[in-house]
Amino acid sequence: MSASNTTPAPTALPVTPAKKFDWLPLMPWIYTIGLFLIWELGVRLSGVSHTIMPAPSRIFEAIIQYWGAIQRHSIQTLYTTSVGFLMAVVGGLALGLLIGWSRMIYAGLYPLMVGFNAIPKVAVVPILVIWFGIGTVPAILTAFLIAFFPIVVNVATGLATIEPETEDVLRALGAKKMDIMLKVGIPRSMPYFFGSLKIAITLAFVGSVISETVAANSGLGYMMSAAQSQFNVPLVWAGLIMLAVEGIAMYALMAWIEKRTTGWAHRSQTMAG
Amino acid sequence: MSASNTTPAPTALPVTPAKKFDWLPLMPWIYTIGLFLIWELGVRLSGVSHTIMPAPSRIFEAIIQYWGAIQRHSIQTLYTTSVGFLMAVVGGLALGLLIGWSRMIYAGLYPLMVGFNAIPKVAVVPILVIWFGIGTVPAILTAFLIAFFPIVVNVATGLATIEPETEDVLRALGAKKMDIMLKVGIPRSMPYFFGSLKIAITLAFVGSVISETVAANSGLGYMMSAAQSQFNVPLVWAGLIMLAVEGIAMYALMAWIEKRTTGWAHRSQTMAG
Amino acid sequence: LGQNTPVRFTLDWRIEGPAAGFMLAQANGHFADEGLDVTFDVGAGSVEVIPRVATGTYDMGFGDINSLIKFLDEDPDQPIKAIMMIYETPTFAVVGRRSLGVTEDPASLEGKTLGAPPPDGAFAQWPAFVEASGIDTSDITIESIGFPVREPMLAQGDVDAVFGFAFSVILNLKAQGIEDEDIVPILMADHGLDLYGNAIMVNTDFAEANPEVVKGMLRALAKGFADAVADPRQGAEAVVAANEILDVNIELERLQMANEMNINTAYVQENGMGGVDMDRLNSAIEQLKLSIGIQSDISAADVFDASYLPPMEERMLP
Amino acid sequence: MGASLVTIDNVDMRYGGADGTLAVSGLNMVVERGEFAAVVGPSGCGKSTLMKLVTGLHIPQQGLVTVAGIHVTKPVSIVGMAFQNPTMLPWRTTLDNVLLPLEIVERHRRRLRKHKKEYVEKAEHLLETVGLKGFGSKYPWQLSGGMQQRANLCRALIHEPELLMLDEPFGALDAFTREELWQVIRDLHASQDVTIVLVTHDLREAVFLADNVHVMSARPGKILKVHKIGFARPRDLSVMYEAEFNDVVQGLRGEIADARAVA
Amino acid sequence: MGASLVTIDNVDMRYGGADGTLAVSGLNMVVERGEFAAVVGPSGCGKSTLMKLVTGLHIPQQGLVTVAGIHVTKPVSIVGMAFQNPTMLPWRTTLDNVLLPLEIVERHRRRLRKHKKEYVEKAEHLLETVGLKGFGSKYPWQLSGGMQQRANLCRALIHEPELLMLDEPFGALDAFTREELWQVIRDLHASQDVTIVLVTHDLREAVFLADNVHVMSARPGKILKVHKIGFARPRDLSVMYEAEFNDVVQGLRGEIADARAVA
Ligand SMILES: Nc1ncnc2c1ncn2[C@@H]1O[C@H](COP(=O)(O)OP(=O)(O)OP(=O)(O)O)[C@@H](O)[C@H]1O
Ligand SMILES: Nc1ncnc2c1ncn2[C@@H]1O[C@H](COP(=O)(O)OP(=O)(O)OP(=O)(O)O)[C@@H](O)[C@H]1O
Ligand SMILES: [Mg+2]
Ligand SMILES: [Mg+2]
Repeated sequence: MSASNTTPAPTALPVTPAKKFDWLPLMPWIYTIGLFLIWELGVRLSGVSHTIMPAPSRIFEAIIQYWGAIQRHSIQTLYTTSVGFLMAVVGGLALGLLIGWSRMIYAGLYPLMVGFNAIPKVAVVPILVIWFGIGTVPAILTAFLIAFFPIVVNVATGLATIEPETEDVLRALGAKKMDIMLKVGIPRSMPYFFGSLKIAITLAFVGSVISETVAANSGLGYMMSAAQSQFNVPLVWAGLIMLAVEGIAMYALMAWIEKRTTGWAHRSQTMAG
Repeated sequence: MSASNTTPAPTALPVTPAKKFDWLPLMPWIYTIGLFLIWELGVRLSGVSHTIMPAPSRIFEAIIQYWGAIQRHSIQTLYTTSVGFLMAVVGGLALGLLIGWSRMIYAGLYPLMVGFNAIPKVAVVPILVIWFGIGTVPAILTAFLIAFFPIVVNVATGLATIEPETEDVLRALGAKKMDIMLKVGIPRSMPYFFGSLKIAITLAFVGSVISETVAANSGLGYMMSAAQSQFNVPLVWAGLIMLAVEGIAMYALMAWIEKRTTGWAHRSQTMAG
Repeated sequence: LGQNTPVRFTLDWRIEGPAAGFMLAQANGHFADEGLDVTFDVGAGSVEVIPRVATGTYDMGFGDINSLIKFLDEDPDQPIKAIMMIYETPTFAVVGRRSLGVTEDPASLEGKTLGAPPPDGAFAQWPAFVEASGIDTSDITIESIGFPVREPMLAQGDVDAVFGFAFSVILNLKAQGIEDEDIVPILMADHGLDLYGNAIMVNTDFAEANPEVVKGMLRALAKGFADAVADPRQGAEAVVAANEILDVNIELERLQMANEMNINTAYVQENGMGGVDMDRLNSAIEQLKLSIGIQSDISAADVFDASYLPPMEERMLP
Repeated sequence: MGASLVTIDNVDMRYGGADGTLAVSGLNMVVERGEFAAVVGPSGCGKSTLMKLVTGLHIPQQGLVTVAGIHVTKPVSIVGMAFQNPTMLPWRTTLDNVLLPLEIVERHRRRLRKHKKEYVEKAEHLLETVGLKGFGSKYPWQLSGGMQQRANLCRALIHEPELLMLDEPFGALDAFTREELWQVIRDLHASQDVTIVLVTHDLREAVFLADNVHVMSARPGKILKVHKIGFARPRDLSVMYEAEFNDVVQGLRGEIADARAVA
Repeated sequence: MGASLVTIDNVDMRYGGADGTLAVSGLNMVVERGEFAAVVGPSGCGKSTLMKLVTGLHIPQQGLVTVAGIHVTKPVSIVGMAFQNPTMLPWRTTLDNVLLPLEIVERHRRRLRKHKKEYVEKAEHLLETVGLKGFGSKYPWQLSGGMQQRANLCRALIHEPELLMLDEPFGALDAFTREELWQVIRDLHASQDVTIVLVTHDLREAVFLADNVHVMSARPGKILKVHKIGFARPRDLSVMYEAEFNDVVQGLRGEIADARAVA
């Protein structure tokens, strides 16, 4: 009896589903436009004053009208945020590894950091101003101070949840703790790390904007608070929209790096499918 | 040749290391006291005025002096924060699962959420106040709005990094996507979820304090901004310390729940050891 | 030009109409004439200025003298003093809406809900104002509301009146679409509260080391403020040049109001800008004991130092 | 077609895009309802791939897989599968892992809440059968490799599936435990109306248990030959000491040697 | 003590605190330098535990383990271990997984940067030996179960350890691949000065390869008996067809049957 001795099966249709149009890359636009439409309609129908909540059309007018200033301030904020964020990445990774390294440091330092992070950073900015004057430095530092914590937490969680089986592979080779950290700890916690970057980048923007509100001659925070004190609410919202756009751009960058770096972890078909 | 036929090994010392004193539970105190000592010394030696940066001793004086008010405001903040945080946990988990559920929702909603979270919540508080009046409601909502995003990100990351091998166990049973979510997705992403709670709780405090600063008649945010305008800097710092203490208390609660719930994931011996 | 002495100066707020004097001193070259190279940094309120100057982060600044009194009362050793008065009368006010039952009479506030930003300078004077005007506070409700929602909440009618500087609240209310006739400012100065407002402050360590620089600064500033009084439109334009999102006409209005109410007052017309009447300052300190709880026996001389002021004729406003 | 439960018709399966690994190619296979089929072949030839194709975990790029007459385009729900790696869920105890299919499979999940105790008893009985009595409350990572594999087997059996797919379920077990489990599976097949596909490297296991032994070629895998095993059922372990048994095993050995050489 | 490389003296090992599972109890074992020792025993008896005790991954609560005369209190660095589950790091390609020990072991890591190419060639050669030619660039999760196990073996060999601990390294392989790898290991043992401890369920494998076969009791495991295997080296696969070989295997079988019964 050979394998060819099969009863003829239903005609062997090649399974090539008609190539469907790929909506996926369009989704961000669809959602965004949808949001703006609902917003516009909501404002128009409810008749809310533009000094409280301007309609998107009104905001875009403001963007066009003040484009020169908006551009300059946006670039300043993007700059301070990026620098602060990079510092947070380096510092957060280092601190996360340190906390993952030793239970003693974990037990001692973690609560302190939680305590520090429960404090609104806006209370810290005046102190930074006294030390560094106003402008770029406190903005960068505030972005850093606010953004490093999620990275620390996620890297430390990633390290704490390593499967002992994986660790044992290295331990059996007589690896030092440092080796285990480098060869298993860091790669294994990368998915956590990248998750945290998405949180950290948004917080970094919040940090630099807060600092600019209190202490800067430029940046979106400065622009918005200046506009706010003029009750130029459409311009305030234009600043918020610019912030959102910059945040999304940085997120896209993170997502791209994540995809290239931790593809091994993102193999699930069902989830996000 | 039997197994008992062994050459006598070096005397079989039972490996019972002298029971060392367990420093671990003391570490948080040691670090905290250390920090306060350095702070106190730093302030005394540098001669910074207490109106700029008070020494801890001065802050504790203020805590004792104003204990009645501090207690009342602390409880108010703890209340708004806890409610907002609970809402964030529920909402964040739900939204994280939703984003993990469908690639279309992921692609559309994620960028919007990132954009929204790059906006400082302090810009949103006035709108909340206009809608809901001053006091408890905007504080709760601000805490919620600021705290839900880390939970969403981490839950979604946890879902996206599920090992397909684990998923297949359920898929092979003909499980619906919902089943996979419930039986694999949620438990698997619990370590991520708990990591995010530590971030979220600190942010929730920040959120309610910010809102109280803008519009409330009680709460630590109100107390601190009132004290600030009186140059009662030690009282401002007393408020900050109370915030930190409340943050740490909530963190301890989270850590306790985490330990009980995700013990299976925290089996690593090397890390945090 | 490179030899000019650098001076770090912190403003009380962002660059808006009332800051025209500073901008014009810069734009019209008065600083350069004194051999000074001044950098202006914006501030986060007239209170925040004080620690910035006291710590030496900034050499000089523009802040609220009442807060300075409180600050020095807390810690008299701080190296900071006021050296030139700019807002001779502060426009601390309670601004209400006629349609909500508020009139020019402070007694009309009884039974009303007032919105107060805790860090607001006008709100800080409330106890002294109550004392001076003799109103009954027993059924007045005070709601703590931040600056961003102060005018919107008044416009919405969530509160009946708010605390603040008269000209900024009035302009902001207009921006919210409230009619001129509906806006009722109750100026505290009109009802027995006799205080000074914002002044130029200096870090005394810096002043002792560079007395000539400080004197030069004050000379240049006196010219700048005179320019702003003489040609408000030029002042408003200088402000808009520094802060391009502003509207010239609004800033002009703002500047004119500030000139009229704060800077170019009757007393100043007579005695020139910048100086203070030490007796009046001492009586202001007495009032402050009530309102913001001054405890020590601090006196005007501990707060204000007139020795850097140029002679009176150089301080006369047109 | 009649009673054939599983048909694989000229299937190609390639992993990871157009230039990925071609795992199986031109694969044909038929398993009748009630049959016990064994699949043997060299390591990496596509046996596990075949199993996943039948359960619908993978959908082939070419060709047709049907189970119970239905074209497989998504996971089918009538199977119980024991994966090659015992992928137990680490957050569940062994008992809860074994109970998992009952929470999923429609027929049982409705009854589960009410008849919980009954089901737990059944699971515990099953664990006892494979020698894991008392280990139900342990977590899977507290079990040895062989114990995990046995728990994995229990999980495949608990919901009494119509089609049982076993991917090297006894690889990590010692000879005696293995023989005991052979008998368990044999009795299961005899007493219930179940169709079984077993992947194994142990030719004696294949011959002892199966009605048909399918021999696969090296990668890309296809079925080279199907051996009908004629020994009368019920078979006793002693059948393995018969000369004929050894002849069949030796015959298969030779064929696999050829299969490897061909590739 | 002389030349004994590994000694286990009256060791008790209990997992998870005072009321956890007692895995081994009263365990004694000696492995001479250069010896090839096999360990057989029922599933769950403590074989993997024994392996981890020797490498220092677990420290016993009672008794003494020494390797190369040194009391084991932390992982020892002279061993190469092939774990029962091929725990490949999923973020590394198979080749990089195999190269991992070279990045850790002192002796090699210093040379690695400079002699990278040489080492990669060696790893690729090793992969080819086990039939994984061309799979170096694949990720471990792109390999079949048996292929992962072979890569796992390569990783244990690459740094030429003095002591090689193999925990069921051939369980997921077909008979032919397995026999090929037996020969690879046999030749390795013959040509190099290496001591090997092999855990296996395949008695023929144990007898073919080992100098001594240690038979373990059911849990809590201890060594019941040590069989000296006298077949002259080098042994050819044909030795397995000798009657004497089968006698030894049958003898062992009987003993394990007893061991299981005793427990
Ligand atoms: N991490 C662990 N935690 C708790 N118990 C464990 C752990 N690892 C093993 N055990 C227990 O120790 C005993 C011996 O396990 P071990 O893995 O040594 O067995 P084994 O002889 O290798 O079995 P197999 O042949 O099935 O691999 C088992 O009863 C098991 O349940
Ligand atoms: N997820 C995957 N991605 C890419 N290639 C894969 C994947 N799974 C399997 N393969 C490849 O498909 C081929 C067949 O794999 P499969 O697991 O079916 O083999 P197998 O016959 O089960 O082998 P074994 O006996 O070793 O388990 C192998 O060459 C393997 O490299
Ligand atoms: Mg397989
Ligand atoms: Mg084992």
